[in-house]
Amino acid sequence: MASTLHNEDLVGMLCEMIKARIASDRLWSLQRQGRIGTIAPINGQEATVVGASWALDPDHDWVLPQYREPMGLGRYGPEILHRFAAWAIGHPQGGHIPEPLRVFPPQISLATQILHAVGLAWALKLRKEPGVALTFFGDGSSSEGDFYEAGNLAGVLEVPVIFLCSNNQWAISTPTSRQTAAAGFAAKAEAFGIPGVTVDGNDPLAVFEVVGAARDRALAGKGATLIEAVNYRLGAHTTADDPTRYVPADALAAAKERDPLIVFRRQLEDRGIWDQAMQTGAERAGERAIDDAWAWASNLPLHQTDLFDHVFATPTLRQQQQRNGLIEYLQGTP
Amino acid sequence: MASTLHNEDLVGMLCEMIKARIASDRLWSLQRQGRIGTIAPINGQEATVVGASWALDPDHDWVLPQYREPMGLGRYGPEILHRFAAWAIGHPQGGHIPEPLRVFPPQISLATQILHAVGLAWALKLRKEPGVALTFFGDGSSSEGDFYEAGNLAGVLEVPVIFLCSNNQWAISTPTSRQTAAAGFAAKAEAFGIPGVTVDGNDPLAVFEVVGAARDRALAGKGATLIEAVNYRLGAHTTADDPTRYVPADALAAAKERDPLIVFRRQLEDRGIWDQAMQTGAERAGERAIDDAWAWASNLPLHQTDLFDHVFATPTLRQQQQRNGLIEYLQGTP
Amino acid sequence: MSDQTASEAQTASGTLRNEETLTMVSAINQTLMAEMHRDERVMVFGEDVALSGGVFRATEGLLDEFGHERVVDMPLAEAAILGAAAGLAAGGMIPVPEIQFLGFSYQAMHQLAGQIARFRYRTQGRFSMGITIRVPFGGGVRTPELHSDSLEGQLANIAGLKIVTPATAADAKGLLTEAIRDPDPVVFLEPLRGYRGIKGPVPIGEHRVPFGKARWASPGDDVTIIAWSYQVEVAVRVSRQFAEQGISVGVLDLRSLVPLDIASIVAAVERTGRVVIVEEAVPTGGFAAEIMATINEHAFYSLEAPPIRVSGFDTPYPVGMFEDTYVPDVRRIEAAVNKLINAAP
Amino acid sequence: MSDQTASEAQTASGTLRNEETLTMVSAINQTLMAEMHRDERVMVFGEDVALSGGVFRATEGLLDEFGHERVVDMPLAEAAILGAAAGLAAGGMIPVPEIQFLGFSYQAMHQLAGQIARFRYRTQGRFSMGITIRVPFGGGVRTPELHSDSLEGQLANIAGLKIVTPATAADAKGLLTEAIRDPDPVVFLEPLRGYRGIKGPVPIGEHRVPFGKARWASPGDDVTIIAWSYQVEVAVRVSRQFAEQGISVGVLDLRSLVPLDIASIVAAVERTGRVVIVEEAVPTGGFAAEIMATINEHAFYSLEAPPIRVSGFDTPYPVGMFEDTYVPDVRRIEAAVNKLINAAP
Ligand SMILES: Cc1ncc(C[n+]2csc(CCOP(=O)(O)OP(=O)(O)O)c2C)c(N)n1
Ligand SMILES: Cc1ncc(C[n+]2csc(CCOP(=O)(O)OP(=O)(O)O)c2C)c(N)n1
Ligand SMILES: [Mg+2]
Ligand SMILES: [Mg+2]
Repeated sequence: MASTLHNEDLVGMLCEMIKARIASDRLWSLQRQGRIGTIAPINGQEATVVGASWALDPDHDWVLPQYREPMGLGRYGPEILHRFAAWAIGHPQGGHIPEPLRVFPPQISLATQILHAVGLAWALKLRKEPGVALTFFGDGSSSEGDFYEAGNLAGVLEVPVIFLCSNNQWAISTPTSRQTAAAGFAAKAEAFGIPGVTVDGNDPLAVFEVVGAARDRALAGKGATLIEAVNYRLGAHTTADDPTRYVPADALAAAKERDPLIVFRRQLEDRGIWDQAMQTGAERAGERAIDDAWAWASNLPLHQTDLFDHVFATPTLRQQQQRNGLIEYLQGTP
Repeated sequence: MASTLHNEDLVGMLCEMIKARIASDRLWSLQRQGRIGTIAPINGQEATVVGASWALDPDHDWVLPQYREPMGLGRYGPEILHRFAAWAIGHPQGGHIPEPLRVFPPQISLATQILHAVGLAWALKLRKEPGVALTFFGDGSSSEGDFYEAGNLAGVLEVPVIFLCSNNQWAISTPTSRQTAAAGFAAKAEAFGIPGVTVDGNDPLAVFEVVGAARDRALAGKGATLIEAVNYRLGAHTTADDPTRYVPADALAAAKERDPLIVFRRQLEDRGIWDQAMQTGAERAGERAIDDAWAWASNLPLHQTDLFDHVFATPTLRQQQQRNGLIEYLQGTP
Repeated sequence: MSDQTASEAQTASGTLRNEETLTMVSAINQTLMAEMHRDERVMVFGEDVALSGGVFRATEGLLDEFGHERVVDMPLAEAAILGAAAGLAAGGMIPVPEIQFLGFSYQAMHQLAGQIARFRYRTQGRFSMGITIRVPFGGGVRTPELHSDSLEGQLANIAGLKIVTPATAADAKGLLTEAIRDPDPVVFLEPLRGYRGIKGPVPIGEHRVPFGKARWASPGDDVTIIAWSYQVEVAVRVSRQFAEQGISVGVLDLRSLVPLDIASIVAAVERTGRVVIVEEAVPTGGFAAEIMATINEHAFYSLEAPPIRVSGFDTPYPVGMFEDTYVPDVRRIEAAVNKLINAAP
Repeated sequence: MSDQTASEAQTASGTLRNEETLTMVSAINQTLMAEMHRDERVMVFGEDVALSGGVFRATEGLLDEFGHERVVDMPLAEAAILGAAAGLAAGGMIPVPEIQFLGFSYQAMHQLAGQIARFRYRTQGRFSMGITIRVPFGGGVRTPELHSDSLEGQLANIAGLKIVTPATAADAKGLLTEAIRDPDPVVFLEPLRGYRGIKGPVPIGEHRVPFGKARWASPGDDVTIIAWSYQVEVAVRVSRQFAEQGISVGVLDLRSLVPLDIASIVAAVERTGRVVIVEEAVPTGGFAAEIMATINEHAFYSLEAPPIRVSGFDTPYPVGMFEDTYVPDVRRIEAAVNKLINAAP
């Protein structure tokens, strides 16, 4: 419950939100410099991600993100951002989030991870582990069959899973009005026989509260909850996108007024627990976090022959032959 | 509206229901004699299918069935049963329902036809044709992603489609309680922003009424409706199934009390528009219909080389070569 | 043939034990039973696997033995079955899901090919997918559409999946045991026709057959037939008929397509120089083409004539009345063997 | 190369017309425009095709020209896109859906392989599926996962689909026109790298290129490289390099995989006896294996050395830092050509 949040939590949340934004902006520039591949900024969704993560227990609860959220999962440790930077570079270690971190790598094949979350929550239930699985997905992803199959299955199995639809109003260029005619995304919970809740995704405290309640419910053995967190994508879909082609300027301007980083900062300032010095400090910390992540990721060693690792626990003979061929080729003696 | 039904409609409906049951039972015996392949009886779902078909206009409205309903679509002409018999035999012509009949062949890959219905309804809308597409599917099939994707798409596109979930309580051996935790299948309409209606699927007049209303709505440009018709599978899932392993005897006995053929007959007798002579006549007509269908289907010519027909409008060279090889093989000169 | 299998089969202890005669479906059922007893993380789920014991009775009795937690009837959604399996595996379980028929694996292909096959690779070993997906496939029993399709060629092109195709009851046991214990995803293909149509001696007690080791279902020096799953049975019949004419036709049962026993294929080509490959699938892009490519790459100069594939045709799997024409049979395989025998070296 | 293409291209009228220089993506865009003008039943839909004009701008301007009824942004659901396409086709429309990247066709495989590919066959001609599914695929542009996968081997094993793979801007126009007018389903594969990376002269006005007729992207007598889509471009570079050494390497661009131009493949083998096949896919079960099988079946005795396939590897399509190693390049193809040249006949 939000009432259990202390001032240091609020400060911590804003710090994480700032860190996420800075990481996102930095990766954007790195892409523009041609140093990393396509990247999807988190801008506008920080409150949703950070608020949700604050309601989770990293020692027991799992997070299955789509592709933006890893930047906001600092609560699970700095390693998450390290790995995300490596992922952005296109290094294979970017997908390896080491034990015991309970975070899945970014998911590109939309909505597939929602089913993984149900399976994982099922495993938690069977193994009587005291945790939940929370999965993030976008408004667009909610149109995939996997979302519905997952919701329906979770309803039947009563597993400790939280479905968090981060409704940023857009799926690339497709607005929510073309995505569904339902009365909001939380209304889809009716199809699964689970509770559906809508929350202001720009308010980390509100998100914290509904995710916390969903978690309590899940841990009490009462099953799944679908949460729609309403926010707004403040940037482009990805570095490959030009949103000026389709995002109405006035809608964007209005959304910027509600930028969670501004609104939440003001809130903390009003409470007297945030000031310019803290802002500067948080920004510096954010810069350091992405600096560290970038340094770590860009210094990772790589051998092209690692290309064959981890397809199977033990490579097949054919893979070994291909690997040998590659070694010859790399040595220039094919 | 039901009020527009005349006595001859009621009599016609019961005749069709009886015909469907007789056809189903006959195909069952033919399978038992080893003369046809696996068959899924319609027993218990006649009122749902016949009631729905009575609300449709065969000259304009389309039906996309699952695999049981073709036996109950006599309103679309005797040809449907002819083709269905050929389908049961395993003759390729069983899948060809000729123009201008607006009926699709049986669908085996569950729930896929629900999306076809949306596409077809979309075409009707674009072409400004005054018809609707009605698709049948089972309670089990409602768990497939395709059902949800179809419902959601229909909601967005506002196309003239009717989703008719024939809830016979079982998907092979899986009861509806393991299929969904939703408050009934009609409740799933919430996820699509379309109306959802539950109706007694044992009562052809009630089904007629809700399908008629959905059709009116669709023709008025107001889009899709999801209907759950509650009935009970009175027989086995298919000829390959042994329901005594899982259907509780008391539930089945109770369902037999509500057998639509008995209940509706009683209703018409009470109204004084049905008697034993009519019953006997209807049964004879039913026997004749399936006799005719069987005779037609079992006399269809077949050449093994037809195996290659209709994969493409024009066969590829490779298919031609394979066909030539087959001719040689069949002539014993490979 | 089956005797030979059982005695050749490798067991964990290396000793030979008593055998019993079982149908393939019983061998599968017993193996599931044994593996679920051995390791409580093993769970079975799918459409109609619990209450009714599976549409082919392969999972019969499991519910009574292990209860509703480990033997689960799922909602009718193949992507949910495999997507949940991925999550369960990540969560430390050993899922043995069933897809009711291989044609319906298409509904879950994004989870199978896009997720399960790539999870270990994507996470560089963090999450391995020790999932065994049991699926009936193959023709000959007059099923409705999409129940008989042989899609192994498509599956084999998905890197990260092992494709296992038992042809005997003993191998069904030995390979299924291996599959369940394998840390990686295995698509375990069970021939519809074989469930009750294949019967033979099966070792009692633990029995493992490693992947990637083909089996000589019948030795031979003149021509080799390479086959898998039910078609091994058909090929052996062909071999027997040629034996009566004094022609020695070997039958190599691949047992697994991925990993592939390249060495045995090469040995077969070196021994006979003439090869027929049998598959029930659409030939274009099917797995027989891969065998041909493998032969070209590894044993080209030992070929005395071009290999011949005997396949289905380039049409969808047809309706019942065409089935006997579509699925390779003794006569079509015989014709191919004869053609090779008559080919100039 | 492109000059040659355009002048070789077959047009409906058989005459040669003026050309303009276009990127492949512009050629595709123009063709969609022209076909939608020609026949008002043609409609374009998919994810982000309308308002934004497609993530590669292939459908740019169509919304303005034809309006929201015929150019439609769909909810994010691939099975819905293809399932609706099947219904639209049955209802008399000519759907040209887009799947945003080939890796996401897995989400719709049950509609593609199980439905669209079989509808005409299932209904024995009642409902034909004149659907053109446009899909970007192939590597080289550092995309996230599942955006670059080459799945043509899997698709080719699905009977009932035509698989079309243009390698030039002119062919993109000619083959896309043909695809839209074809009464059967066509998977039209567009190389990511080629959208802007391939540029060349394109005939102005109606331009059709029939399926199943391969194109000599470069003639040659010593070795033949068989390729499709973007790899034709790479192969032509290889050919040029060998030309400088006086070695004549032909490049056969298949243009369509189904139907396959068997005659041109046979002619190539007869001419050179030595063949390299290039694909970006996982080799096991890939389409190069099918070409090898086809050569074995139709031109075995003309082979002077075993054909070589240059492919990706038996791993999932990898992350960016491995990409240049994974995707065949000039050097790997060169090595294969050299190996063949040095092989004893
Ligand atoms: C299955 C699948 N289909 C299509 C895509 C291409 N794609 C990438 S992001 C995206 C839009 C996602 O929208 P949403 O779920 O709302 O997430 P957001 O990007 O807004 O956070 C699309 C269509 C994909 N990655 N996966
Ligand atoms: C996609 C798919 N998955 C599985 C099957 C196998 N199967 C055939 S019928 C059936 C149950 C269908 O139940 P329901 O939709 O309720 O229809 P009913 O048979 O009760 O009329 C199943 C699982 C199938 N045909 N298609
Ligand atoms: Mg979004
Ligand atoms: Mg049912």
